[in-house]
Amino acid sequence: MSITVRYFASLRERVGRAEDQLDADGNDTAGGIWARAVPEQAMPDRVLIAINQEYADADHPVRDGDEVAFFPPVTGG
Amino acid sequence: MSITVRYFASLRERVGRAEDQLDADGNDTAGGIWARAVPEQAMPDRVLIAINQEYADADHPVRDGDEVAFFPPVTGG
Amino acid sequence: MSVSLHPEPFDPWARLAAHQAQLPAGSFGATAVFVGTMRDFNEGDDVRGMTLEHYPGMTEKHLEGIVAEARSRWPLDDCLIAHRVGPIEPGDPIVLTAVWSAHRKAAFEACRYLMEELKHRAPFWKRETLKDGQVRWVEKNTEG
Amino acid sequence: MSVSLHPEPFDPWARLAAHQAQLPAGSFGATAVFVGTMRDFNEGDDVRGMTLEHYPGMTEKHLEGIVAEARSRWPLDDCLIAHRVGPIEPGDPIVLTAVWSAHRKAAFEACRYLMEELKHRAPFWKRETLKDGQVRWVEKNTEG
Repeated sequence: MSITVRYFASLRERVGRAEDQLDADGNDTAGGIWARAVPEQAMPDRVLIAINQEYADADHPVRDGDEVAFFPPVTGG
Repeated sequence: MSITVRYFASLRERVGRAEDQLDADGNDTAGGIWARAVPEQAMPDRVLIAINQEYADADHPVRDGDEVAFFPPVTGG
Repeated sequence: MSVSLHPEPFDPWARLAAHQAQLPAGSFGATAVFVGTMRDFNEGDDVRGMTLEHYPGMTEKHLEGIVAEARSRWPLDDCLIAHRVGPIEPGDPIVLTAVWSAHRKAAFEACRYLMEELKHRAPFWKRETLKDGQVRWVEKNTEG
Repeated sequence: MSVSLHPEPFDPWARLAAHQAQLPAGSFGATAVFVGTMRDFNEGDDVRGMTLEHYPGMTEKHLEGIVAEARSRWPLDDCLIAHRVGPIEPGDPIVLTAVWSAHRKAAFEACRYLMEELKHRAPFWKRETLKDGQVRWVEKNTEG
Protein backbone atom coordinates (compact mmCIF):
# COMPACT_ATOMS: atom_id res chain seq x y z
CA MET A 1 0.00 0.00 0.00
CA SER A 2 0.97 3.61 -0.18
CA ILE A 3 -0.53 7.09 0.00
CA THR A 4 -1.87 8.66 -3.20
CA VAL A 5 -1.37 12.42 -3.44
CA ARG A 6 -3.38 14.34 -6.04
CA TYR A 7 -3.20 17.93 -7.28
CA PHE A 8 -5.91 19.79 -9.18
CA ALA A 9 -6.32 22.86 -11.39
CA SER A 10 -3.78 25.70 -10.95
CA LEU A 11 -2.11 23.78 -8.12
CA ARG A 12 -1.49 20.82 -10.44
CA GLU A 13 0.19 23.17 -12.90
CA ARG A 14 2.22 24.80 -10.12
CA VAL A 15 3.40 21.45 -8.73
CA GLY A 16 4.06 20.24 -12.27
CA ARG A 17 2.33 16.86 -11.90
CA ALA A 18 -1.13 15.45 -11.18
CA GLU A 19 -0.23 12.71 -8.73
CA ASP A 20 2.41 11.30 -6.39
CA GLN A 21 2.68 7.99 -4.56
CA LEU A 22 4.31 8.13 -1.11
CA ASP A 23 5.11 5.42 1.40
CA ALA A 24 3.26 5.92 4.68
CA ASP A 25 5.53 6.78 7.60
CA GLY A 26 2.95 5.82 10.25
CA ASN A 27 2.71 9.32 11.66
CA ASP A 28 1.54 11.42 8.72
CA THR A 29 -0.76 14.44 8.59
CA ALA A 30 -2.13 16.10 5.43
CA GLY A 31 0.31 19.01 5.93
CA GLY A 32 3.18 16.58 6.48
CA ILE A 33 2.28 14.78 3.25
CA TRP A 34 2.58 18.07 1.33
CA ALA A 35 5.98 18.77 2.92
CA ARG A 36 7.25 15.32 1.90
CA ALA A 37 5.67 15.32 -1.61
CA VAL A 38 6.45 18.92 -2.61
CA PRO A 39 9.50 19.83 -0.48
CA GLU A 40 10.57 22.58 -2.88
CA GLN A 41 7.33 24.62 -2.35
CA ALA A 42 5.54 25.79 0.80
CA MET A 43 1.87 24.70 0.98
CA PRO A 44 -0.21 27.65 -0.30
CA ASP A 45 -2.21 29.56 2.31
CA ARG A 46 -5.58 29.16 0.64
CA VAL A 47 -5.17 25.50 -0.34
CA LEU A 48 -8.08 23.12 0.19
CA ILE A 49 -7.37 19.57 1.35
CA ALA A 50 -9.44 16.42 0.96
CA ILE A 51 -8.65 13.05 2.48
CA ASN A 52 -10.46 10.17 0.79
CA GLN A 53 -12.64 12.76 -0.98
CA GLU A 54 -13.81 14.50 2.22
CA TYR A 55 -12.59 17.96 3.23
CA ALA A 56 -9.99 17.88 6.02
CA ASP A 57 -7.58 20.22 7.83
CA ALA A 58 -3.80 20.21 7.41
CA ASP A 59 -3.31 18.53 10.80
CA HIS A 60 -5.68 15.65 10.00
CA PRO A 61 -3.93 12.24 10.26
CA VAL A 62 -3.28 10.31 7.04
CA ARG A 63 -3.12 6.50 7.00
CA ASP A 64 -1.64 3.98 4.61
CA GLY A 65 -3.94 3.60 1.57
CA ASP A 66 -5.47 7.07 1.92
CA GLU A 67 -5.92 9.45 -1.00
CA VAL A 68 -4.90 13.02 -0.16
CA ALA A 69 -5.85 15.83 -2.56
CA PHE A 70 -4.69 19.44 -2.66
CA PHE A 71 -6.49 22.07 -4.70
CA PRO A 72 -7.17 25.82 -4.96
CA PRO A 73 -10.46 27.52 -3.95
CA VAL A 74 -13.30 26.13 -6.03
CA THR A 75 -14.95 28.15 -8.80
CA GLY A 76 -17.80 25.99 -10.12
CA GLY A 77 -21.42 26.82 -10.80
CA MET B 1 -71.53 59.02 -17.81
CA SER B 2 -71.90 57.01 -14.65
CA ILE B 3 -69.87 54.99 -12.16
CA THR B 4 -69.34 51.29 -12.87
CA VAL B 5 -69.25 49.11 -9.74
CA ARG B 6 -67.84 45.59 -10.04
CA TYR B 7 -67.78 42.65 -7.66
CA PHE B 8 -65.51 39.60 -7.92
CA ALA B 9 -65.28 36.04 -6.61
CA SER B 10 -67.05 35.25 -3.30
CA LEU B 11 -68.11 38.89 -2.99
CA ARG B 12 -69.87 38.73 -6.35
CA GLU B 13 -71.81 35.70 -5.12
CA ARG B 14 -72.61 37.41 -1.83
CA VAL B 15 -73.85 40.58 -3.50
CA GLY B 16 -75.74 38.49 -6.04
CA ARG B 17 -74.56 40.34 -9.15
CA ALA B 18 -71.32 41.14 -10.99
CA GLU B 19 -71.88 44.82 -11.75
CA ASP B 20 -73.89 47.95 -10.96
CA GLN B 21 -74.13 51.33 -12.69
CA LEU B 22 -74.60 54.33 -10.39
CA ASP B 23 -75.02 58.00 -11.12
CA ALA B 24 -72.22 60.10 -9.69
CA ASP B 25 -73.31 62.39 -6.84
CA GLY B 26 -70.26 64.66 -7.12
CA ASN B 27 -69.01 63.82 -3.64
CA ASP B 28 -68.46 60.07 -3.71
CA THR B 29 -65.84 57.93 -1.99
CA ALA B 30 -65.26 54.21 -2.61
CA GLY B 31 -66.89 53.39 0.73
CA GLY B 32 -69.81 55.64 -0.13
CA ILE B 33 -70.26 53.85 -3.44
CA TRP B 34 -70.60 50.55 -1.60
CA ALA B 35 -73.18 52.02 0.77
CA ARG B 36 -75.24 53.30 -2.14
CA ALA B 37 -74.83 50.18 -4.34
CA VAL B 38 -75.27 47.51 -1.66
CA PRO B 39 -77.34 49.23 1.05
CA GLU B 40 -78.59 45.94 2.45
CA GLN B 41 -75.07 44.70 3.40
CA ALA B 42 -72.25 46.34 5.36
CA MET B 43 -68.95 46.49 3.45
CA PRO B 44 -66.88 43.44 4.62
CA ASP B 45 -63.88 44.19 6.86
CA ARG B 46 -61.29 42.51 4.67
CA VAL B 47 -62.60 43.80 1.34
CA LEU B 48 -60.09 45.06 -1.24
CA ILE B 49 -60.99 48.08 -3.36
CA ALA B 50 -59.67 49.15 -6.76
CA ILE B 51 -60.53 52.40 -8.53
CA ASN B 52 -59.82 52.31 -12.27
CA GLN B 53 -57.89 49.08 -11.67
CA GLU B 54 -55.52 50.52 -9.03
CA TYR B 55 -55.77 49.64 -5.34
CA ALA B 56 -57.38 52.39 -3.24
CA ASP B 57 -58.71 52.97 0.28
CA ALA B 58 -62.39 53.28 1.22
CA ASP B 59 -62.10 57.04 1.64
CA HIS B 60 -60.60 57.59 -1.82
CA PRO B 61 -62.73 59.97 -3.94
CA VAL B 62 -64.66 58.52 -6.90
CA ARG B 63 -65.43 60.61 -9.98
CA ASP B 64 -67.96 60.28 -12.77
CA GLY B 65 -66.78 57.65 -15.27
CA ASP B 66 -64.66 55.76 -12.73
CA GLU B 67 -64.73 51.98 -12.35
CA VAL B 68 -64.85 50.88 -8.70
CA ALA B 69 -64.21 47.21 -7.88
CA PHE B 70 -64.73 45.33 -4.61
CA PHE B 71 -63.24 41.91 -4.03
CA PRO B 72 -62.05 39.52 -1.29
CA PRO B 73 -58.38 38.87 -0.41
CA VAL B 74 -56.57 37.45 -3.42
CA THR B 75 -55.52 33.79 -3.62
CA GLY B 76 -53.62 33.42 -6.91
CA GLY B 77 -50.28 31.78 -7.64
CA MET C 1 -40.41 41.36 -20.53
CA SER C 2 -43.50 39.20 -20.84
CA VAL C 3 -46.69 38.90 -18.80
CA SER C 4 -49.32 36.46 -20.02
CA LEU C 5 -52.56 34.87 -18.85
CA HIS C 6 -53.37 31.36 -20.10
CA PRO C 7 -56.92 30.03 -20.32
CA GLU C 8 -55.41 26.71 -21.49
CA PRO C 9 -52.69 24.56 -19.86
CA PHE C 10 -49.16 25.74 -20.59
CA ASP C 11 -45.80 23.97 -20.35
CA PRO C 12 -43.50 26.10 -18.18
CA TRP C 13 -40.31 24.49 -19.48
CA ALA C 14 -41.27 25.00 -23.12
CA ARG C 15 -42.30 28.58 -22.29
CA LEU C 16 -38.89 29.22 -20.67
CA ALA C 17 -36.99 27.68 -23.58
CA ALA C 18 -38.91 29.81 -26.10
CA HIS C 19 -38.51 33.00 -24.11
CA GLN C 20 -34.81 32.50 -23.44
CA ALA C 21 -34.14 31.80 -27.13
CA GLN C 22 -34.99 35.48 -27.76
CA LEU C 23 -32.34 36.76 -25.32
CA PRO C 24 -28.78 37.41 -26.56
CA ALA C 25 -26.72 34.27 -25.74
CA GLY C 26 -23.81 34.92 -23.41
CA SER C 27 -25.38 38.08 -21.94
CA PHE C 28 -26.93 36.67 -18.76
CA GLY C 29 -25.34 34.41 -16.16
CA ALA C 30 -28.17 33.60 -13.77
CA THR C 31 -31.75 32.45 -14.29
CA ALA C 32 -34.08 31.91 -11.34
CA VAL C 33 -37.46 30.28 -11.89
CA PHE C 34 -40.50 29.44 -9.81
CA VAL C 35 -43.39 27.22 -10.88
CA GLY C 36 -46.52 26.83 -8.78
CA THR C 37 -48.44 23.65 -9.57
CA MET C 38 -51.94 22.62 -8.54
CA ARG C 39 -51.89 19.93 -5.87
CA ASP C 40 -54.57 17.29 -5.41
CA PHE C 41 -55.01 18.21 -1.75
CA ASN C 42 -55.45 21.44 0.22
CA GLU C 43 -56.08 22.05 3.92
CA GLY C 44 -56.53 18.32 4.48
CA ASP C 45 -59.07 17.71 1.72
CA ASP C 46 -58.79 15.91 -1.61
CA VAL C 47 -59.28 18.43 -4.40
CA ARG C 48 -60.64 17.40 -7.79
CA GLY C 49 -60.34 20.67 -9.68
CA MET C 50 -60.17 24.42 -9.41
CA THR C 51 -61.33 27.54 -11.22
CA LEU C 52 -59.20 30.65 -11.22
CA GLU C 53 -61.14 33.89 -11.52
CA HIS C 54 -59.32 37.12 -12.32
CA TYR C 55 -60.06 40.78 -13.04
CA PRO C 56 -59.42 41.19 -16.79
CA GLY C 57 -57.37 44.31 -17.37
CA MET C 58 -56.38 44.97 -13.77
CA THR C 59 -54.67 41.59 -13.40
CA GLU C 60 -52.37 42.13 -16.40
CA LYS C 61 -51.71 45.74 -15.38
CA HIS C 62 -50.89 44.70 -11.83
CA LEU C 63 -48.49 41.96 -12.97
CA GLU C 64 -46.74 44.42 -15.30
CA GLY C 65 -46.43 46.79 -12.34
CA ILE C 66 -44.80 44.07 -10.22
CA VAL C 67 -42.29 43.37 -13.00
CA ALA C 68 -41.49 47.09 -13.37
CA GLU C 69 -40.95 47.37 -9.62
CA ALA C 70 -38.60 44.34 -9.62
CA ARG C 71 -36.61 45.85 -12.50
CA SER C 72 -36.21 49.10 -10.56
CA ARG C 73 -34.93 47.23 -7.48
CA TRP C 74 -32.49 44.75 -9.08
CA PRO C 75 -30.30 44.82 -12.20
CA LEU C 76 -32.25 42.38 -14.39
CA ASP C 77 -31.90 41.40 -18.03
CA ASP C 78 -35.44 40.12 -18.33
CA CYS C 79 -38.53 38.89 -16.46
CA LEU C 80 -41.37 36.54 -17.33
CA ILE C 81 -44.69 35.91 -15.60
CA ALA C 82 -47.25 33.41 -16.92
CA HIS C 83 -50.43 32.60 -15.00
CA ARG C 84 -53.32 30.25 -15.67
CA VAL C 85 -56.94 31.41 -15.49
CA GLY C 86 -60.17 29.42 -15.77
CA PRO C 87 -60.61 25.70 -15.01
CA ILE C 88 -57.49 23.91 -13.74
CA GLU C 89 -56.76 20.26 -12.90
CA PRO C 90 -54.37 18.80 -10.31
CA GLY C 91 -50.87 18.62 -11.73
CA ASP C 92 -51.42 21.66 -13.97
CA PRO C 93 -48.93 24.52 -13.62
CA ILE C 94 -50.71 27.59 -12.21
CA VAL C 95 -47.96 30.20 -12.26
CA LEU C 96 -44.47 30.66 -13.69
CA THR C 97 -42.12 33.48 -12.70
CA ALA C 98 -38.62 33.74 -14.17
CA VAL C 99 -35.82 36.27 -13.94
CA TRP C 100 -32.61 36.61 -15.95
CA SER C 101 -29.70 38.57 -14.47
CA ALA C 102 -25.91 38.80 -14.45
CA HIS C 103 -25.73 37.50 -10.87
CA ARG C 104 -27.53 34.86 -8.90
CA LYS C 105 -28.33 37.01 -5.86
CA ALA C 106 -30.39 39.44 -7.94
CA ALA C 107 -32.03 36.57 -9.83
CA PHE C 108 -33.06 34.67 -6.68
CA GLU C 109 -34.26 37.76 -4.83
CA ALA C 110 -36.21 39.22 -7.74
CA CYS C 111 -37.86 35.88 -8.60
CA ARG C 112 -39.00 35.47 -5.01
CA TYR C 113 -40.18 39.08 -4.91
CA LEU C 114 -42.32 38.53 -8.03
CA MET C 115 -43.97 35.50 -6.43
CA GLU C 116 -44.61 37.16 -3.05
CA GLU C 117 -46.08 40.29 -4.64
CA LEU C 118 -48.19 38.20 -7.00
CA LYS C 119 -49.50 36.04 -4.14
CA HIS C 120 -50.38 38.99 -1.93
CA ARG C 121 -51.72 41.57 -4.37
CA ALA C 122 -52.48 40.25 -7.86
CA PRO C 123 -56.25 39.92 -8.41
CA PHE C 124 -56.79 36.16 -8.75
CA TRP C 125 -59.25 34.04 -6.78
CA LYS C 126 -59.33 30.26 -6.48
CA ARG C 127 -62.52 28.23 -6.21
CA GLU C 128 -61.94 24.55 -5.47
CA THR C 129 -64.11 21.54 -6.23
CA LEU C 130 -63.54 18.84 -3.63
CA LYS C 131 -63.69 15.11 -4.29
CA ASP C 132 -67.25 14.89 -2.95
CA GLY C 133 -68.38 17.63 -5.37
CA GLN C 134 -68.49 20.40 -2.75
CA VAL C 135 -67.35 23.78 -4.12
CA ARG C 136 -65.56 26.36 -1.94
CA TRP C 137 -63.68 29.61 -2.39
CA VAL C 138 -60.13 29.39 -1.13
CA GLU C 139 -60.02 31.94 1.68
CA LYS C 140 -56.38 31.85 2.61
CA ASN C 141 -53.43 31.66 0.33
CA THR C 142 -50.81 28.92 0.73
CA GLU C 143 -48.16 30.05 3.16
CA GLY C 144 -44.88 31.45 1.85
CA MET D 1 -33.00 12.67 -6.33
CA SER D 2 -30.57 13.11 -9.18
CA VAL D 3 -27.01 14.43 -9.39
CA SER D 4 -25.33 14.33 -12.78
CA LEU D 5 -22.19 15.64 -14.50
CA HIS D 6 -22.41 16.41 -18.20
CA PRO D 7 -19.35 16.39 -20.50
CA GLU D 8 -21.68 17.51 -23.32
CA PRO D 9 -24.10 20.48 -23.46
CA PHE D 10 -27.44 19.82 -21.76
CA ASP D 11 -30.80 21.54 -22.09
CA PRO D 12 -31.94 22.53 -18.58
CA TRP D 13 -35.61 22.89 -19.57
CA ALA D 14 -35.72 19.46 -21.22
CA ARG D 15 -33.92 17.99 -18.20
CA LEU D 16 -36.50 19.53 -15.85
CA ALA D 17 -39.42 18.33 -17.96
CA ALA D 18 -38.04 14.77 -18.05
CA HIS D 19 -37.28 14.70 -14.33
CA GLN D 20 -40.63 16.15 -13.29
CA ALA D 21 -42.49 13.62 -15.46
CA GLN D 22 -41.28 10.95 -13.03
CA LEU D 23 -42.80 12.65 -9.99
CA PRO D 24 -46.40 11.89 -8.97
CA ALA D 25 -48.62 14.63 -10.51
CA GLY D 26 -50.53 16.64 -7.92
CA SER D 27 -48.07 15.84 -5.12
CA PHE D 28 -45.91 18.97 -5.20
CA GLY D 29 -47.00 22.60 -5.29
CA ALA D 30 -43.74 24.52 -5.62
CA THR D 31 -40.73 24.15 -7.91
CA ALA D 32 -37.73 26.48 -7.60
CA VAL D 33 -35.00 26.37 -10.23
CA PHE D 34 -31.68 28.04 -10.83
CA VAL D 35 -29.65 27.88 -14.03
CA GLY D 36 -26.13 29.30 -14.29
CA THR D 37 -25.10 30.09 -17.85
CA MET D 38 -21.67 30.92 -19.25
CA ARG D 39 -21.37 34.59 -20.12
CA ASP D 40 -19.13 35.96 -22.87
CA PHE D 41 -17.45 38.38 -20.45
CA ASN D 42 -15.89 38.12 -16.98
CA GLU D 43 -14.08 40.70 -14.85
CA GLY D 44 -14.09 43.14 -17.75
CA ASP D 45 -12.66 40.80 -20.39
CA ASP D 46 -14.22 39.13 -23.40
CA VAL D 47 -14.22 35.38 -22.87
CA ARG D 48 -14.14 32.94 -25.79
CA GLY D 49 -14.45 29.66 -23.95
CA MET D 50 -13.91 27.83 -20.70
CA THR D 51 -12.87 24.44 -19.40
CA LEU D 52 -14.36 23.07 -16.20
CA GLU D 53 -12.08 20.71 -14.30
CA HIS D 54 -13.48 18.58 -11.49
CA TYR D 55 -12.42 15.84 -9.08
CA PRO D 56 -14.08 12.68 -10.40
CA GLY D 57 -15.63 10.80 -7.53
CA MET D 58 -15.36 13.55 -4.92
CA THR D 59 -17.43 16.01 -6.97
CA GLU D 60 -20.41 13.65 -7.31
CA LYS D 61 -20.10 12.59 -3.65
CA HIS D 62 -19.99 16.19 -2.51
CA LEU D 63 -23.05 17.19 -4.58
CA GLU D 64 -24.98 14.22 -3.18
CA GLY D 65 -23.97 15.38 0.31
CA ILE D 66 -25.32 18.88 -0.38
CA VAL D 67 -28.63 17.42 -1.56
CA ALA D 68 -28.87 15.18 1.53
CA GLU D 69 -28.19 18.19 3.76
CA ALA D 70 -30.91 20.25 2.01
CA ARG D 71 -33.40 17.41 2.43
CA SER D 72 -32.64 17.25 6.15
CA ARG D 73 -33.23 21.01 6.53
CA TRP D 74 -36.40 21.49 4.45
CA PRO D 75 -39.39 19.25 3.67
CA LEU D 76 -38.65 18.50 0.00
CA ASP D 77 -40.25 16.14 -2.49
CA ASP D 78 -37.23 15.99 -4.76
CA CYS D 79 -33.96 17.69 -5.78
CA LEU D 80 -31.96 17.80 -8.98
CA ILE D 81 -28.42 19.02 -9.66
CA ALA D 82 -26.83 18.90 -13.13
CA HIS D 83 -23.38 20.39 -13.82
CA ARG D 84 -21.27 20.66 -16.95
CA VAL D 85 -17.64 19.56 -17.00
CA GLY D 86 -15.02 19.89 -19.73
CA PRO D 87 -14.99 22.48 -22.53
CA ILE D 88 -17.83 25.02 -22.44
CA GLU D 89 -18.86 27.85 -24.77
CA PRO D 90 -20.55 31.17 -23.98
CA GLY D 91 -24.31 30.70 -23.75
CA ASP D 92 -23.96 27.09 -22.54
CA PRO D 93 -25.73 26.22 -19.28
CA ILE D 94 -23.13 25.38 -16.61
CA VAL D 95 -25.28 24.36 -13.68
CA LEU D 96 -28.91 23.52 -12.94
CA THR D 97 -30.36 23.16 -9.45
CA ALA D 98 -34.03 22.40 -8.88
CA VAL D 99 -36.17 21.65 -5.86
CA TRP D 100 -39.74 20.35 -5.60
CA SER D 101 -41.70 20.94 -2.39
CA ALA D 102 -45.21 21.47 -1.03
CA HIS D 103 -44.52 25.15 -0.29
CA ARG D 104 -42.65 27.93 -2.02
CA LYS D 105 -40.63 29.09 0.99
CA ALA D 106 -38.92 25.69 1.32
CA ALA D 107 -38.42 25.46 -2.45
CA PHE D 108 -36.83 28.92 -2.76
CA GLU D 109 -34.63 28.52 0.30
CA ALA D 110 -33.44 25.02 -0.53
CA CYS D 111 -32.70 25.89 -4.17
CA ARG D 112 -30.60 28.85 -3.09
CA TYR D 113 -28.87 26.74 -0.46
CA LEU D 114 -27.90 24.14 -3.08
CA MET D 115 -26.37 26.86 -5.27
CA GLU D 116 -24.47 28.59 -2.45
CA GLU D 117 -23.04 25.31 -1.13
CA LEU D 118 -22.13 24.20 -4.64
CA LYS D 119 -20.40 27.51 -5.39
CA HIS D 120 -18.40 27.52 -2.16
CA ARG D 121 -17.47 23.87 -1.66
CA ALA D 122 -18.02 21.63 -4.68
CA PRO D 123 -14.70 20.74 -6.37
CA PHE D 124 -14.93 22.46 -9.76
CA TRP D 125 -12.38 24.82 -11.28
CA LYS D 126 -12.83 27.13 -14.24
CA ARG D 127 -10.10 27.94 -16.74
CA GLU D 128 -11.02 30.69 -19.21
CA THR D 129 -9.71 31.36 -22.69
CA LEU D 130 -9.91 35.09 -23.45
CA LYS D 131 -10.60 36.58 -26.86
CA ASP D 132 -6.88 37.20 -27.47
CA GLY D 133 -6.10 33.53 -26.77
CA GLN D 134 -4.73 34.09 -23.26
CA VAL D 135 -5.66 31.31 -20.80
CA ARG D 136 -6.26 31.95 -17.10
CA TRP D 137 -7.61 30.11 -14.09
CA VAL D 138 -10.61 31.85 -12.57
CA GLU D 139 -9.40 32.74 -9.06
CA LYS D 140 -12.57 34.17 -7.56
CA ASN D 141 -16.07 32.91 -7.93
CA THR D 142 -18.86 35.17 -9.20
CA GLU D 143 -20.45 36.94 -6.27
CA GLY D 144 -23.69 35.65 -4.79
